[in-house]
Amino acid sequence: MSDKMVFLALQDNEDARPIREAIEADNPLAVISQYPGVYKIDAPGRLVVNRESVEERLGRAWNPQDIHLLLVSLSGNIDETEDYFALERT
Amino acid sequence: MQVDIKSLSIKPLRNTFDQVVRFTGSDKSASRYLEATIGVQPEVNFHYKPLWSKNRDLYDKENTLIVMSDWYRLLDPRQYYYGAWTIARSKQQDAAERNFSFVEKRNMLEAIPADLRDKIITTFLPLRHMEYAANLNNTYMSAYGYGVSITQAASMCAMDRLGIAQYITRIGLMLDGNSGDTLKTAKAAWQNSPAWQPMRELTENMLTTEDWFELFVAQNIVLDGLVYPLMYQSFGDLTSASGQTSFAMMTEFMSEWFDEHVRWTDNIIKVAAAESDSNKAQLGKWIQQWQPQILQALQPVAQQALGSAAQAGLDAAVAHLSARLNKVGIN
Amino acid sequence: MAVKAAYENYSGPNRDAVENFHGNQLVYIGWDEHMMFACPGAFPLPPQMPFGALVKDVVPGAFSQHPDFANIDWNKVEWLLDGNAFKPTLDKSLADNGVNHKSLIRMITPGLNGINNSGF
Amino acid sequence: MEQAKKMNMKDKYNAMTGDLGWDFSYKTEAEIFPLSDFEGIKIEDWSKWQDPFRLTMDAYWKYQGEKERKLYAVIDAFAQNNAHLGVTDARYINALKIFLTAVTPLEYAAHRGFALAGRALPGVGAQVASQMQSIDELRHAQTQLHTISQYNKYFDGLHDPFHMYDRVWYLSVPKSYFEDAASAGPFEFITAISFSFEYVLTNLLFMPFMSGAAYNGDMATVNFGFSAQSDESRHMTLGLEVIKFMLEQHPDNLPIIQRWIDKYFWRGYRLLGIVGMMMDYMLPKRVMSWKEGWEMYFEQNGKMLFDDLARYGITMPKFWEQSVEEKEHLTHKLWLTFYGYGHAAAFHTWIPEDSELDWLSEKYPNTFDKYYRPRLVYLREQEKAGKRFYNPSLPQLCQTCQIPMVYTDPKNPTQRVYRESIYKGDRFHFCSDACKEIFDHEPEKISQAWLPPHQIFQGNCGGATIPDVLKHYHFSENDGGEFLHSRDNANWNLWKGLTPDEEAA
Repeated sequence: MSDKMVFLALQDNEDARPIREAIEADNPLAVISQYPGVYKIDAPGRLVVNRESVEERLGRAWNPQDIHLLLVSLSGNIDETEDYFALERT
Repeated sequence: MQVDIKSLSIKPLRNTFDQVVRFTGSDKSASRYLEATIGVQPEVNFHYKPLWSKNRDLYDKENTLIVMSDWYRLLDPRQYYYGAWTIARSKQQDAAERNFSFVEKRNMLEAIPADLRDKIITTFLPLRHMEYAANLNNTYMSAYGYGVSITQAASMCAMDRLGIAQYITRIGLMLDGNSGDTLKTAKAAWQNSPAWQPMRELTENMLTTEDWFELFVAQNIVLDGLVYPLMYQSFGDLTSASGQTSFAMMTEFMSEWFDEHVRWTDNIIKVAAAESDSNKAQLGKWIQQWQPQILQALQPVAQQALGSAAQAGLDAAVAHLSARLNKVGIN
Repeated sequence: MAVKAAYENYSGPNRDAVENFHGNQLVYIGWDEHMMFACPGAFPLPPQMPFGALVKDVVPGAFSQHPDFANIDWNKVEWLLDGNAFKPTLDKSLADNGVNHKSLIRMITPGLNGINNSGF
Repeated sequence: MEQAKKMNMKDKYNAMTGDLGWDFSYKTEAEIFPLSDFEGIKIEDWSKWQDPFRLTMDAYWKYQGEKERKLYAVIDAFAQNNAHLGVTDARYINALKIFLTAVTPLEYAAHRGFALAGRALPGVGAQVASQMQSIDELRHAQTQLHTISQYNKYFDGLHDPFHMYDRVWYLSVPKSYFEDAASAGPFEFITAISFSFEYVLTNLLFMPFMSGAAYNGDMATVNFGFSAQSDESRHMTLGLEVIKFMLEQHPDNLPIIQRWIDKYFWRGYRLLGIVGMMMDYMLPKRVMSWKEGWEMYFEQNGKMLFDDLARYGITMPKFWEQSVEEKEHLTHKLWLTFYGYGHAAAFHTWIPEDSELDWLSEKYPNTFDKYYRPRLVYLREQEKAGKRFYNPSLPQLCQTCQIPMVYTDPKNPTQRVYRESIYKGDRFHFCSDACKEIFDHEPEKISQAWLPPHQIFQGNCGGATIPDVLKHYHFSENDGGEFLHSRDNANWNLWKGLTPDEEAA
């Protein structure tokens, strides 16, 4: 496991809830810190947001590009497909 | 929020920003458009001479021969600031999306006869390259122009042109089932076919035009003013006449866009021409310089697109442009 | 190393040339260990001004708010000119004292090191 | 018609961008993109450009339209509800004054700078990314204006931001920083702004500041801040892509890029000191200290980024250690500087309350009680005695960063750092080795700086007296000075039904 960290910061609102839950489920090593209005998710090596996992929680279709509506900041190299949005640092 | 508001005592100290007051002459509450636009660009006290221009400042009125006492007067009648623009476009893209998926779900493109399909590929799809050049040209106006009124609108226009190039690309991808073959054929036509070479030469020349206002006239007034009526009107009519509504549906965005584009561009030259006789003469000179060249370069394209109706199509386009120019007092 | 520009011989205006100051030159004056004055002050002064006039007429306007100022023993003040120790001749001009355009004069007052010796 | 197959995102995006270009033959590439090679950056193959985000315009409009609708709904609600009264207290507004006069014009400058880059760079992918950033930056300038418009109606110091930006002494810090980048070539500009500023530094501008706005009840600012940040994430990835792309294209590019990174890291850091001052001194409720922010976003995260780039030979920006050494002094020094020049600023300054001094002691255990608390307490007593301190002289500025020469040696915090260079017979002064090195590398350029105190003395700023100059700046008598005696404070107390005693309670 990489000791290099990536992070994703998302707005803290209702739209972000299923994404946050999907991230928690799919990235067991992720650590979530809460700040006013925003939460920051740090993870070693890779952090992924899977379309399927979000859709399961959202109950409808979700496009990984929809994350643009909630992004506050990030760090890492982006790997983006139709099925997931990931940050990597290896 | 628990606030004990002494509401009677809460009077505004002022209603808008001073730069807007200086422009409108009154401290009335101002529109979002004006607050977003007026006086926002730096004007004086530039620290360093640009490495990219020997004679000009970072923002420089002398980047064009046109002279305005107040560049902010080149207002956009659509009153587009970023939010208004992007919300308008998001609605239009929503409609376009529905049109594209309507055409796709009903396999409407399969019904297009082979000869028309070929025409779309070799005479319509190459427009994506021209739109890309229009994107660069408007970006140039945004970069070297003066005053937010016109430069922000040029910036939005640049992005609109990219969007249009992408819609045209999508039409190609729908025609070829995402193989990209139509785009290759169209690009080869643009790059090599005799019918497109005069236009490609003109496009490349235009990309080296230095005066940004001249470029505005050449691209946004004359070239667009002839190409859109020719390709979206006359060629569009031709596709509809053959019973195909899909082309009109997939180009609805562009047709609507052009009507709006005309409103913006015509106001710009109207205000610039009304400013002084020398502006008016300069605008006229540029139009006289560009219009014949553009018309000539369009001839073989019109021929290919419209066949025997080519001259009528070109005449109609010229009439459309002339009527606009007459209306704003430039002829 | 020369700046690389899109054209030959890049150069720009010399905005702070001494000619632009209407017969004055710029002089910066700072007081060490007195950070109440966060940085040295800038002053346009005639090069012919005697150094003594600078001490008498300019320095108090800049620093007299500080309680240490009244206690300065002007005979003990140590001066730095452009980073070097220097003994000004009070009746000679700034120019003759070697104070040039954009020179920095620093004043050190031994024994006076700010409020409660804090350097402030 | 063939059966439609699925096209992968990358190919599809290439058809939508890169493939729009063609091989020029009537004009040369050098004629169409004349600014692409003078900086010495060698690009062999633009098709190797990797788009960091693959947003086509239709998707862009869709997302941005949705964001704008939400944003303006909040701005409308904010105005309708007099929500400017919901902030923690009127001192907070002063952070917005700095934001509107120093940051909003930079957003606009970025808009134009990226238009230049979006026309100058020969690769379509890089053009499109730059152009998208250009129009995003216009968005940021305008949403900030629209949000702060409401505050402008009720508070001083916000009424003429762009006139001030072009003239006011401390605003030459952001202005010159940005103009340095924008007057350079397209590769330097994009390295400066997309990478050094956006990627390495702006987390510090937006994360703690916007969280701070939320914490201080300013929902409108939070709203534009976070909404802008969603664009910023795209911009940051553009910055990283540009750097990697240039480094992969040719080994000769490395030393050029490293120097730009060094230069703009330092200039950006100097500029961000003002944000640090806002975090530590201007937010009535504080989220994190400058020091904590610098540790989290630069020392940890920034370091990881540079570790990533080590494979290309890139190292941490030169003089980064200096920024770490200064972190416990920086904001205190700047606040005391602005406090002293408060009569010539368009925002108010004040001495923090005791509880705030305690917070600063806790956050800066090595320096605050030792150096800075006594100064603040002394100044507070002076103010109470009717002797509010103002520095009567115009400040000596650093030629490069244009901040007054206030920085001290961290090892000897009562000793200022003085550096100088002689160029063409004239003397130039610097606050640090880094600022001197930037100058020494391109003295032809940095020597041109329009330094406001010097311009005042040359007679270019309305007159010789401070009132003349403030008039030239369009400052009203209510814009600057001590907060306690300000119209903002008086109005706030009136609106909120607070007497000064209640407020203190």
